[in-house]
Amino acid sequence: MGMTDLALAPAILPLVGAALALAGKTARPASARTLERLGAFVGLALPWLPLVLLAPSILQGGAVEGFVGGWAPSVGVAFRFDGMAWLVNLLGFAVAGPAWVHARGSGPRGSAFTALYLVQASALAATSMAADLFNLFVCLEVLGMASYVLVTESGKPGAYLASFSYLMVSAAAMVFFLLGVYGLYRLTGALEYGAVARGLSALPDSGGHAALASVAAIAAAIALRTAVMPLYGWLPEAHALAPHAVSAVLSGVLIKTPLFALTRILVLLPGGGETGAILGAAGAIAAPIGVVIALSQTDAKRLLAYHSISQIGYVVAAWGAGVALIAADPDGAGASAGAVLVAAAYLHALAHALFKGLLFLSVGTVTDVAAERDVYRLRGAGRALRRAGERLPVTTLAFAVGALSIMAIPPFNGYASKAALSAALKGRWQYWTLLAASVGTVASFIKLSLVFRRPKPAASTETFSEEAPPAVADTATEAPESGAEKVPISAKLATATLAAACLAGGLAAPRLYRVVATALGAAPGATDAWSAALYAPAELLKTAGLAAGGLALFALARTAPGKALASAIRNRPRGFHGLFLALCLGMAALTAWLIR
Amino acid sequence: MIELLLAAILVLAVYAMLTRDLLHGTIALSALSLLSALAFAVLKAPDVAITEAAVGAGVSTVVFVWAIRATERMEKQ
Amino acid sequence: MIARILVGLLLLTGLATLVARRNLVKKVFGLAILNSAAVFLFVMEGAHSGQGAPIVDGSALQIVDPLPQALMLTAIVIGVCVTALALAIAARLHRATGSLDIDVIKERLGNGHD
Amino acid sequence: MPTRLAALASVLAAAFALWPLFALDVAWPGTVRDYLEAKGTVESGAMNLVSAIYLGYRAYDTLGETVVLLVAVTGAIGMMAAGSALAPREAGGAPVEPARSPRREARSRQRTELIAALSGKLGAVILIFGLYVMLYGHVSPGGGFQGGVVVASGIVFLALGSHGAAPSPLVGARNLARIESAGFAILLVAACLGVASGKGFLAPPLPGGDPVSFIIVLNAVIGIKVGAGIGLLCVAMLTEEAA
Repeated sequence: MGMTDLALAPAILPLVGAALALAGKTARPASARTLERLGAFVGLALPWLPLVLLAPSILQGGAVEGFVGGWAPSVGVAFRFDGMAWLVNLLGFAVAGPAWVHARGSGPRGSAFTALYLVQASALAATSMAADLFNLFVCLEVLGMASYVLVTESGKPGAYLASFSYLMVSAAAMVFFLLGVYGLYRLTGALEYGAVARGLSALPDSGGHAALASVAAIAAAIALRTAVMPLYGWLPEAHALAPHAVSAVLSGVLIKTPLFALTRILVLLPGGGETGAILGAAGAIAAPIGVVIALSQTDAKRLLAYHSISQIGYVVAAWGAGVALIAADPDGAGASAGAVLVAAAYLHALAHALFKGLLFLSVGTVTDVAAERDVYRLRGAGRALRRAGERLPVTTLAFAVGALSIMAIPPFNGYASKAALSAALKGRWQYWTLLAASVGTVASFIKLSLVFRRPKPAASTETFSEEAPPAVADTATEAPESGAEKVPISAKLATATLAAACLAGGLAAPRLYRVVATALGAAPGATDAWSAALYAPAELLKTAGLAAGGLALFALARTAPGKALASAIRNRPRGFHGLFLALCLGMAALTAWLIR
Repeated sequence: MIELLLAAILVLAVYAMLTRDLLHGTIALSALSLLSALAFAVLKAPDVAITEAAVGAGVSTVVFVWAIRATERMEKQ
Repeated sequence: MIARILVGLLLLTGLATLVARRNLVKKVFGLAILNSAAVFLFVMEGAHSGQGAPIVDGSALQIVDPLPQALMLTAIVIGVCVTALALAIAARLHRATGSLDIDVIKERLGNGHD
Repeated sequence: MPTRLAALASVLAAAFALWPLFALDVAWPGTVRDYLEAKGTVESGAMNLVSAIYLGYRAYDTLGETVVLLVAVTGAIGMMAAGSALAPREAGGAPVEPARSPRREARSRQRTELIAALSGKLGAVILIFGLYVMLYGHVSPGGGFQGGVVVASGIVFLALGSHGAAPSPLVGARNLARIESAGFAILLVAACLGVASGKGFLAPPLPGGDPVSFIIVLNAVIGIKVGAGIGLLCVAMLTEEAA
């Protein structure tokens, strides 16, 4: 087994696991369960082995490159397992494993679910290492297909509608992607990123408008999958109505993987740097807008879903600025500075994957035991959990860790990653929009935390007696057996693992940031100054200021005008056609900007 | 030759877009696939032609007909 | 050139069907048309690269580039898979709401609530 | 009306953005063609160069494609099953299946018997033709996928033929599902053989052997998997309709 096979293993092992799980579909129930567990072990635990084995060389800035099957370069499928691929795999498997464990208790279960879940994990790994335009297309299609089905696994009619919208707009975007592949192949006769870039630079006008339009089409398709601001419309419903474990993976991992896979294309091709800059600007604007919409939501999971749009804005803002720097100066100081920005983006992506996964899982547990998803009506969540047999308040603590992380309170990982973003973006306008978004984040999580507040004596009878009947569609699928109101041990295990990871990520942040920056190609020591200033009084003061601002904003949102505004935002018209309009206009605007 | 086939394909596509009867639309799409397959054969792509005929005119028609019979045939205005 | 414009119009027809028609099955029609336009573009333009089908049988004709054809095999199959899944979801939505009209479905499912 | 307006704007925007791609009029780059014309048949063993790419050079993409098909079949069938199980519990607005009139029932039974008599015979012939398309894909147009689709239509015919009479075990949904998942597992094993022999994932595993044998094996496995998968989907759709 060579290095090539070792690098491909994270993509292949989950497929093997999926085959095992599928074999159980037609087997007897007992052996089906065994096969399902075996498949999940092969697909979600074993991939750590190649990742660990590859870590020493990859994290020094090395890469495993090659063509699958050892075929000739001009025709074969290229892949590149570099620092970024390793990091994205880390992010993916760190969330996918615990989320699957959570699903054992909270559902869905079954051979078909596990097989699809593993296919999704495989596609995530394959996407992260794609270095061939058409292979990226195939990987994104596999990823998409698995997620369309997984969203509907919750069985709610709304989830079917969300999945349909997601499928339609994303399939249309993939046709645009395919046309972009056509343009680049037509110009250069190559599909491998490097060969395409070489082919374009050999052309008299480096491909002219056609090359730029191709890049724009590809970038627009991936921006849609990433849910960058104008193209986000499909996300909230899909993430809010999917099963909790699927929501965790969708929000935590699925939207970021295509973004990081796009990096390799943009740093090589003409117009890539500018595309990165535009997407980054869109992300920086998305961060505060997303958080305002999130603050206006009443449904707990929908609030979390809108937060993903805001948080992906943070990631894209720094990522885009970094890509622009790298593309402008691929071999000089710009590349190192850009790599630090991308490293900060990745650090936040990782932190977000962990704490958002944690939040989706713990909030999911809470809403399940209380049978209520409305933030305003749900009170006394801690008591509901206790009644469900939770002696040690694992879920409550896990939620607290997740909320403190996303609010950027030290020493959790969100504090470190947001500090990394602020340091990397200092002096740019994006710094200020992200700061504004942080205030809103604090406010909306204060709001979400209120579900743990003790029920008011007067209102307690009202809220508790109303617990059972509301939301017929919810309870129909989520309480299938009598033991379901107990918090399952697997759910506790999953949330505890992720909570520990959030804390560890915060405590080890300086070291982690250094490793990430080195793996992405930054100059050695580029993050040292940041590490020294991480807990400086000025930084802590800023955090306190943000928290105070968040509290003030929350109070403001509770006033009558604030409530009216929230309701107006919540009930703003959202049409199916708006998704396509945003996609087409976004793509056209990007093309126009690039060819101007 | 290709232009003629394409013009016919375009007409079928527009018909599929406009007709209120989903079954007629499915038949138009099926014919569209067959014409595409013919065009692919002319365009020196026999493999694509076979696939398009088998998949576009075969499988996808079966799936559309199933969907229409499982739901409703006429598009309501 | 005329052929390419026709393919472009086919693509736009598909897109228009996808966006403008409210019926879910019609939307899937649009998606199928959109996909076949992209396939058509690849194959048609690739055909300009030679005179013979890409099968080596000793004839003197220069073959066309086989790569776009191989890619389009994959694209066609993925397209029909997406179609099948979309229709299965549409049938499920019809079962839940009794309608195929996207606006009616939205209304019956309740705006913002599930 | 806003829908129409949005559609118009979308179409115009897409036309603007994609126009440069359709206006592109440079000579088709011949690198891949020249390479394959010179070496394709030697390296892969297939005279049909599309098959050489599909199952040799870019078999990795084909693997992804079979996974997409697998997901689509699993997902669609899962949804159909979930639909029928959940239907009675649906809150509000659940449509009642229109009852068929007895006359229509009788007519359709008559028709079904006619179809059954014809299609039972036809199914076997189509299956054999499908196997031919599957196994000769390396020399002539066709291959595993196309053959698989033909096999699937053969299965559908057999299923139609077995209406009324005892259903043929081959076309039972459970067996088709078994064959599909077994096909997928064998495909992965075939892909991983190269890892064991040190030639790499998805490489022809036998050292010094004729690479074409690997393409024939892949064609057969993919054909069986695709045939079972699509057949399963179609049979499930047909039986659901009858129910």
